[in-house]
Amino acid sequence: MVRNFELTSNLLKDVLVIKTEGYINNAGGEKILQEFENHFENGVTKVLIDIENSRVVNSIGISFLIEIIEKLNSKGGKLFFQNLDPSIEKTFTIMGLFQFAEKISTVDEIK
Amino acid sequence: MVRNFELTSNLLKDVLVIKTEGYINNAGGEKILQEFENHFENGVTKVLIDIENSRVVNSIGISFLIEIIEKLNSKGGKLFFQNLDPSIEKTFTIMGLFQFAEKISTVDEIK
Amino acid sequence: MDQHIKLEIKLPKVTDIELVALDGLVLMGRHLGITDDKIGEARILVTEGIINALEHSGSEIPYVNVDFTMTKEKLVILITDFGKGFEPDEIKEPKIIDKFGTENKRGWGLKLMKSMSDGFKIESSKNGTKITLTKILS
Amino acid sequence: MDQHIKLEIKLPKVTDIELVALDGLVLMGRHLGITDDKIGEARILVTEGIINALEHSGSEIPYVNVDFTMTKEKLVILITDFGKGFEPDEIKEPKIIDKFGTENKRGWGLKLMKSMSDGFKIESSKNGTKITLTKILS
Ligand SMILES: Nc1ncnc2c1ncn2[C@@H]1O[C@H](COP(=O)(O)OP(=O)(O)O)[C@@H](O)[C@H]1O
Ligand SMILES: Nc1ncnc2c1ncn2[C@@H]1O[C@H](COP(=O)(O)OP(=O)(O)O)[C@@H](O)[C@H]1O
Repeated sequence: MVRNFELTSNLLKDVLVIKTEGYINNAGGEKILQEFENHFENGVTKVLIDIENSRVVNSIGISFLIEIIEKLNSKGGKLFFQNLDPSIEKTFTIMGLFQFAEKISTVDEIK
Repeated sequence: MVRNFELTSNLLKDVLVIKTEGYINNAGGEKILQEFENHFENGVTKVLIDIENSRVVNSIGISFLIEIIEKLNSKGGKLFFQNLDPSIEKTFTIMGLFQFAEKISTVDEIK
Repeated sequence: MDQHIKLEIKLPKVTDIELVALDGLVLMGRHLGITDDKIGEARILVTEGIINALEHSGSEIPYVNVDFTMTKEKLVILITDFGKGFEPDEIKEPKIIDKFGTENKRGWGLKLMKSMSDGFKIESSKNGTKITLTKILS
Repeated sequence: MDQHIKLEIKLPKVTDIELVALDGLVLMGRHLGITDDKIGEARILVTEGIINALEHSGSEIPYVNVDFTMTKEKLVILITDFGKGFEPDEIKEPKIIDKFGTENKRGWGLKLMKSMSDGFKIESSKNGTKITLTKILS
């Protein structure tokens, strides 16, 4: 069945971990950006997005992640992704996200 | 996204609790019946099906539950349901399942 | 003027393909702000109508057409197959007690559609079957 | 003979309605035993094609037609809208660096469809746009 977009977030040391669930469309992308901004204002510069439970994305939703990358770049921060499914990884590659963001397997890889 | 049918089961004292996930169609109904029969052979006569995570059912899938009711009746046992959504409850009512089975809120209601 | 949305689907005979129509129903319902309960009941109607049609759609045209027309007030569902048809009056009303002791526990689709809809019409011939289901949503 | 299945959908302009087509794609792929990776990439194509078409479908005909033809070897996706059309050659190739410092980070749909498909054709006029996407599945 169709499910609404949801996210949970928590701070693991200095890393903001955002776990998404459901379709990352326009509204979903906006919610991720909003959550990011709430913490970015407080100085967070390392962000991990775990999209294991988002099996559907669109390019409008992902365009909000470019805004996150831009803001993190301006402060020497970085965006990380976890649990990318292969077609979403390919999408990010085509869009050039990995020129600035990084795919990791566990949060411990973030220094 | 489309998810496959799955179930988990465990024995709480003398009650077999089956928790389903996904579409209860022909194949799903058959799996529930199979799981029931494995325990029925060992003497279980109280069964609770929790269908909170099955938001889609069809009448072919439900017809397997009638077979479970019939077998339980023959041994003085009973079938219980938990977490019925309103339209599924209405479906069961129309099919007459509640003439033999019972809707409960918690497993503790089963004596 | 009343907003009026349509979804038209030609479904192939593929396991669980009725889920496609159910998603459409849920999304249209959400768009018009219909309650979950009404959409839940409509989902039962659609599921039963489609699985019947797919089971009986002929091997020559293994497709089923499903058309939805939805307003805030009313949903009309049209399900058409190209199977051999049937005589609805010859189908006996199912009772759970009659199912005990028999091999086949099925036979509930028509009863569910009749009971849960606000309008149910069957047109059937040897060239196929068309059912029209109406559900009041307001 | 090669099994050949079709799914045809006329989608209304409703939030997230593309999910209906995605479910159909997944179920057809499962039926024919196509790998998750191939279907995953096809899902991206379908999503991008439909959201473009819905965004630009005119207000007079706020519908988009989506047709799938699938065999074990190949998927052909046809997406048709009735909007004002566009000139594909005038669309600049997006680059992530160019997006920094600008308000609008969008503009990725055509590039994704071009890069992830095995065939991509656009026919567009002032009466609408039809895109044909091909994906090799074997
Ligand atoms: N679309 C249809 N085409 C041909 N026969 C049908 C159709 N729908 C229903 N029937 C007939 O009516 C009978 C009862 O249908 P239904 O109440 O849905 O139960 P079930 O499909 O489980 O038998 C079916 O067994 C079939 O003989
Ligand atoms: N079906 C369509 N009808 C009209 N214009 C379109 C259509 N598809 C794409 N376009 C035009 O091409 C541009 C680029 O599309 P796309 O690469 O998908 O990115 P985006 O939709 O995010 O702008 C759109 O902004 C629009 O001007």
